Amino acid sequence: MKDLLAVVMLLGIYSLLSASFFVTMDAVDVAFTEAAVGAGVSTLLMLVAITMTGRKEHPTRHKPLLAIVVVIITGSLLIYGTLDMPRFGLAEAPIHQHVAPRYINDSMQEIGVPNIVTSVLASYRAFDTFGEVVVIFTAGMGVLALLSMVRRSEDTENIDSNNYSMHEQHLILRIVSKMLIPFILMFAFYVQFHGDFGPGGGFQAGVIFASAIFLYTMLFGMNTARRVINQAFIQILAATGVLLYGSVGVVSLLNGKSFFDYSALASDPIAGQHLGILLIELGVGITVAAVMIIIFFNFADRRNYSPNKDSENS
Amino acid sequence: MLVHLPILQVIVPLMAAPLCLFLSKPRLVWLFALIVSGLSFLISSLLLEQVMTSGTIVYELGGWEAPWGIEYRIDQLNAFLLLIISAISTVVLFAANTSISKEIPENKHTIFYILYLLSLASMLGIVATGDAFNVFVFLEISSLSAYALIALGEDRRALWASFQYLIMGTIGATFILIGIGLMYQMTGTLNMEDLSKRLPEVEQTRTVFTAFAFVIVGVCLKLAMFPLHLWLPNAYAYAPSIVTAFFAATATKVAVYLLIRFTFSVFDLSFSFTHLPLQLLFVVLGLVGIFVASTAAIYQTNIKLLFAYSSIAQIGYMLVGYSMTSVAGLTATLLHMFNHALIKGALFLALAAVVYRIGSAQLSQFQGLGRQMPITMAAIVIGGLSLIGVPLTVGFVSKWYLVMAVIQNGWWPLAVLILLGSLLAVVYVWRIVETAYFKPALASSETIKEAPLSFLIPIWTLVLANIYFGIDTRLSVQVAQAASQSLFGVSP
Amino acid sequence: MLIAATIAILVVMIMATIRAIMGPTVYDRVLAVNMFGTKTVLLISLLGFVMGRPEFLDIAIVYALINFISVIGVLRYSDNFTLKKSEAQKK
Amino acid sequence: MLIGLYNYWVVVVLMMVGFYIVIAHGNLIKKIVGLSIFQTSVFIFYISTANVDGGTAPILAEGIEQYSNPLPHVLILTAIVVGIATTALGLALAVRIKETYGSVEELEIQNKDNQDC
Amino acid sequence: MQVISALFLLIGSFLCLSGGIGILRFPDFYTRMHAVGVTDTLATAMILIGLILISSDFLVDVKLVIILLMTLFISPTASHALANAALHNDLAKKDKKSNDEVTSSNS
Repeated sequence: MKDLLAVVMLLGIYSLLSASFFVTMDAVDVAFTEAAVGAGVSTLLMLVAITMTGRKEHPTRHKPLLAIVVVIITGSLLIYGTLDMPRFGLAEAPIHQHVAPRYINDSMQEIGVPNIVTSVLASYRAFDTFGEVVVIFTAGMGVLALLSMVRRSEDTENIDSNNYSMHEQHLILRIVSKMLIPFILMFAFYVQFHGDFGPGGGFQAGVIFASAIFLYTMLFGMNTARRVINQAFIQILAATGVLLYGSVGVVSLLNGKSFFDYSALASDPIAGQHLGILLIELGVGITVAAVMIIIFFNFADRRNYSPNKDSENS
Repeated sequence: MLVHLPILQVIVPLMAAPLCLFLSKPRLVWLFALIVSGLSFLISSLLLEQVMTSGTIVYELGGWEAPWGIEYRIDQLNAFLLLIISAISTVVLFAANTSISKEIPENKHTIFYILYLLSLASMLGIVATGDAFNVFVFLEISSLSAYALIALGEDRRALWASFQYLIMGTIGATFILIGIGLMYQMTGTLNMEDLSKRLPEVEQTRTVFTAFAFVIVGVCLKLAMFPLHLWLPNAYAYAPSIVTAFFAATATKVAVYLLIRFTFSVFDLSFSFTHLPLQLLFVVLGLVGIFVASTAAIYQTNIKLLFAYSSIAQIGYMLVGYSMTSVAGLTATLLHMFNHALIKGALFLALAAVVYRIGSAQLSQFQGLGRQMPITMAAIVIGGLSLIGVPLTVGFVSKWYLVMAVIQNGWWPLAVLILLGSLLAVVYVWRIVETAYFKPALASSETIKEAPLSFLIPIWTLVLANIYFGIDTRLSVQVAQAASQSLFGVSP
Repeated sequence: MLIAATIAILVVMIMATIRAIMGPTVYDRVLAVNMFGTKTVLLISLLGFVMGRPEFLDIAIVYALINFISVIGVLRYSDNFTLKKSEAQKK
Repeated sequence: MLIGLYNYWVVVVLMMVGFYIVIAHGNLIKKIVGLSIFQTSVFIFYISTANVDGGTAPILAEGIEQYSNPLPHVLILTAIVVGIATTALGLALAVRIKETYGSVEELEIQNKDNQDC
Repeated sequence: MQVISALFLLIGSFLCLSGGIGILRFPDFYTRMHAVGVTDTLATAMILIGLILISSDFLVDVKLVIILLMTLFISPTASHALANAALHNDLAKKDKKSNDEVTSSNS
């Protein structure tokens, strides 16, 4: 496979397949995320990237021998490691006996949210999730550090003319998308607030929200999108999400409880848990949506920049 | 608030990072970052004091008790590391504003400080946490911010170095993830304390063996242990000078900490060292690392690359001490972590000052610098002497403890080899001294002035610390000894 | 019947994958991926019923959306690419 | 006994495919694709361990006794986010490398670096 | 109800399979496009209707209807966009052959 476009599309298929596998393995939340992230966002990002880096892989000669040896050693070590594992699906395995039973049996009394994944994610292991939000924030800042640039006016005109021809071809697409986008946004809000009861939550909602913006940007052009969403504002938004999440913890600190102890938020511990989970999911959603948009915008912007530079060089 | 110190340690820089976006001027952001870093230094010293007097501190996040929630567990080892990281960060940040004004475009300064604070917070987070998966999450924050920071370097090679680091680092992190997954599968828990209680039951299984191997290989990738070190030299050499100073002094220490934590606390000692030829492996790799990297350092023409290779050699010393599996050996390693942070912090900061003035770190450009920038060069010389291990510097203290530990184990030839390794350090340090002091100044360098005060203060803080802790070893040795004794379960 | 339908869809998914691997043009691949996506939506819906917990259809909705967006994405970016290439050839 | 483990073996093979692509291929985008496959396979491994015979999705409902283990799901949610973050940053780096070096092939980049020295 | 549902599912599966065979066996892009475009929408609709008939929960019905509507909108639009793009970039039969050779020699 030397055609990278094909490689990326097959990666998309792989992602969809693994997400279907997650559904059969009962991991609905994970399937949700993998579908939105793996098949959606990361495929899109790779597509944008290969328009800039070139679609063909050069047929350079590799020295695969070392690689094969390393891979075989690692692989056989892993196979060796599987030999003493508990059988697949065995209910007596330690993994199902030690920590998890409490989540399954008591989370309803302790947190009062039917979706156990949400209660573990947002309350028992809230700090991990905070780390996750910071990871995504870091990625956003990293992409900004690498790709952001001062926009010149000549570039802008260039983009406009480029987009004009794009729009002419896709009249039907634009109309259908115009109808779809409000629906997608609504769906994102549904996912955001329904996360307590079904699969979903802040992260998935953020990605879906961002993908609506992607769709808009792809069809109506960068400049129109920029008029709707201001770059500086979106950066502030990304920071706000992280801060919102963190400040929930700070509030519990100030109330004398330990960090992320939501029972400090309300007189009734269960109500406190509900409020805490709501707030932090909101923080996750805001940051994720904002960062995804930052990343996508910067990639798409860079695309209009690189050809100019190439022509200058050559 | 004293009860909440463990979490504040991490959360203060972590929350400060996004706050930076709200500040308008880069200068303000710098000031803010400096204050935050100073604050976390203050917290870490309070924590260390608390730990030394009253023993391990446990902090349950979210109010959920340990195996269900995430806990922070601060013992002497963590507290020591926290102190090193936050101290170096504060000192380095002091010079940051001046240094990056020449190396990074103005519009990216705010982002630089955000990434810097995130990097600081995540290193503190890796060290403070008592939960295996939390380690992975913070490891990734630290790696991602590191990739971005390195890629901010001026030279285009910074990008390539950063990409290589990204590939290696992600493979390492994924290996750790696999290892944690296997451990979790066999025990059902992610908490380190709980893991160490439950692992002995299943210790004989092949799965746990594999888990151990994956975690160790993953950590060693991060550690830049000898055969896996390829990403490090370029990453350090082409990153912005401030970033190099910060990472060289702290990043590999965090990885060494993880190695110690996993082999001593999570897996017990007998498992780590008796089931596997780990001891021999680390001694051999450590020694080979010392010699290969030191030799490579001698042939470098870029001083940043030279010291980057020397860092790999120093990791070799730490590994040798670590693999003695004795209180004395581990004390030597911990001491060396502390001392090496001081040495490399001082050296790379001094280099940053040179780069600030002459715009390059090539050896040929150093001609006559001994007269043009006497104070900075003096710092490099003292740092170099400390690297070699000359008495009255910290380098001597850690080498002394290391050699003593090796002799205590009865490995005489090894002690000789370690001293031989120091001779190689003499060679590469001498090359700098020779160029800077004994060669005529370049015609173009007539106008070069001494580095500004914002460099000299942090550089000399570290240099004086080098000398102070080289003479008065009570504090550092006491803490290191207490930490290693607690890891071996010996009551002091 | 549900299971029969599931199997049928799996078979079709394999066929689509083969087409996606074989190509030969970009558009064939996009077509195959698009088909694969719609079949995944169906598969998820069916699986919900097979496993007896059909309330997780949200995932299927997301799939449908993502599928649409990625097809648009491929067209938008591969289009642009081919345009540029043809311009280059003209020069 | 061994039959109960085939699931894991498939995952191991997938992981190794990804791992091989990462270390053997010279194209930077391919490397990132390989990383992505490698990580996704690790996710599959984690999720497989969470499965219980006769269990269903860990969302509480009446009349269901046996649930799958929710903890690996939570961990993998976090790991997926980490994965996309790494991918985004890696692609950004690849784009910059293309701009400055004019290539995304490992060998060509190394050649250019060697010429500089 | 069960029987009708089964019938719908059966028709849906059959259409799916024919579409699958179409995409695999037809000679060039436009014929493959035809095979998929025609069967995809109808097959999806059939299967979803079959599912609606056997579901008992109201919310599930609503979601299925949403999916159905979305497929009805999205699928033809995507096909249209795809065909349009292919046409726009001169993917005529004569080009196809040369393209074919280029990619197959590389892969």
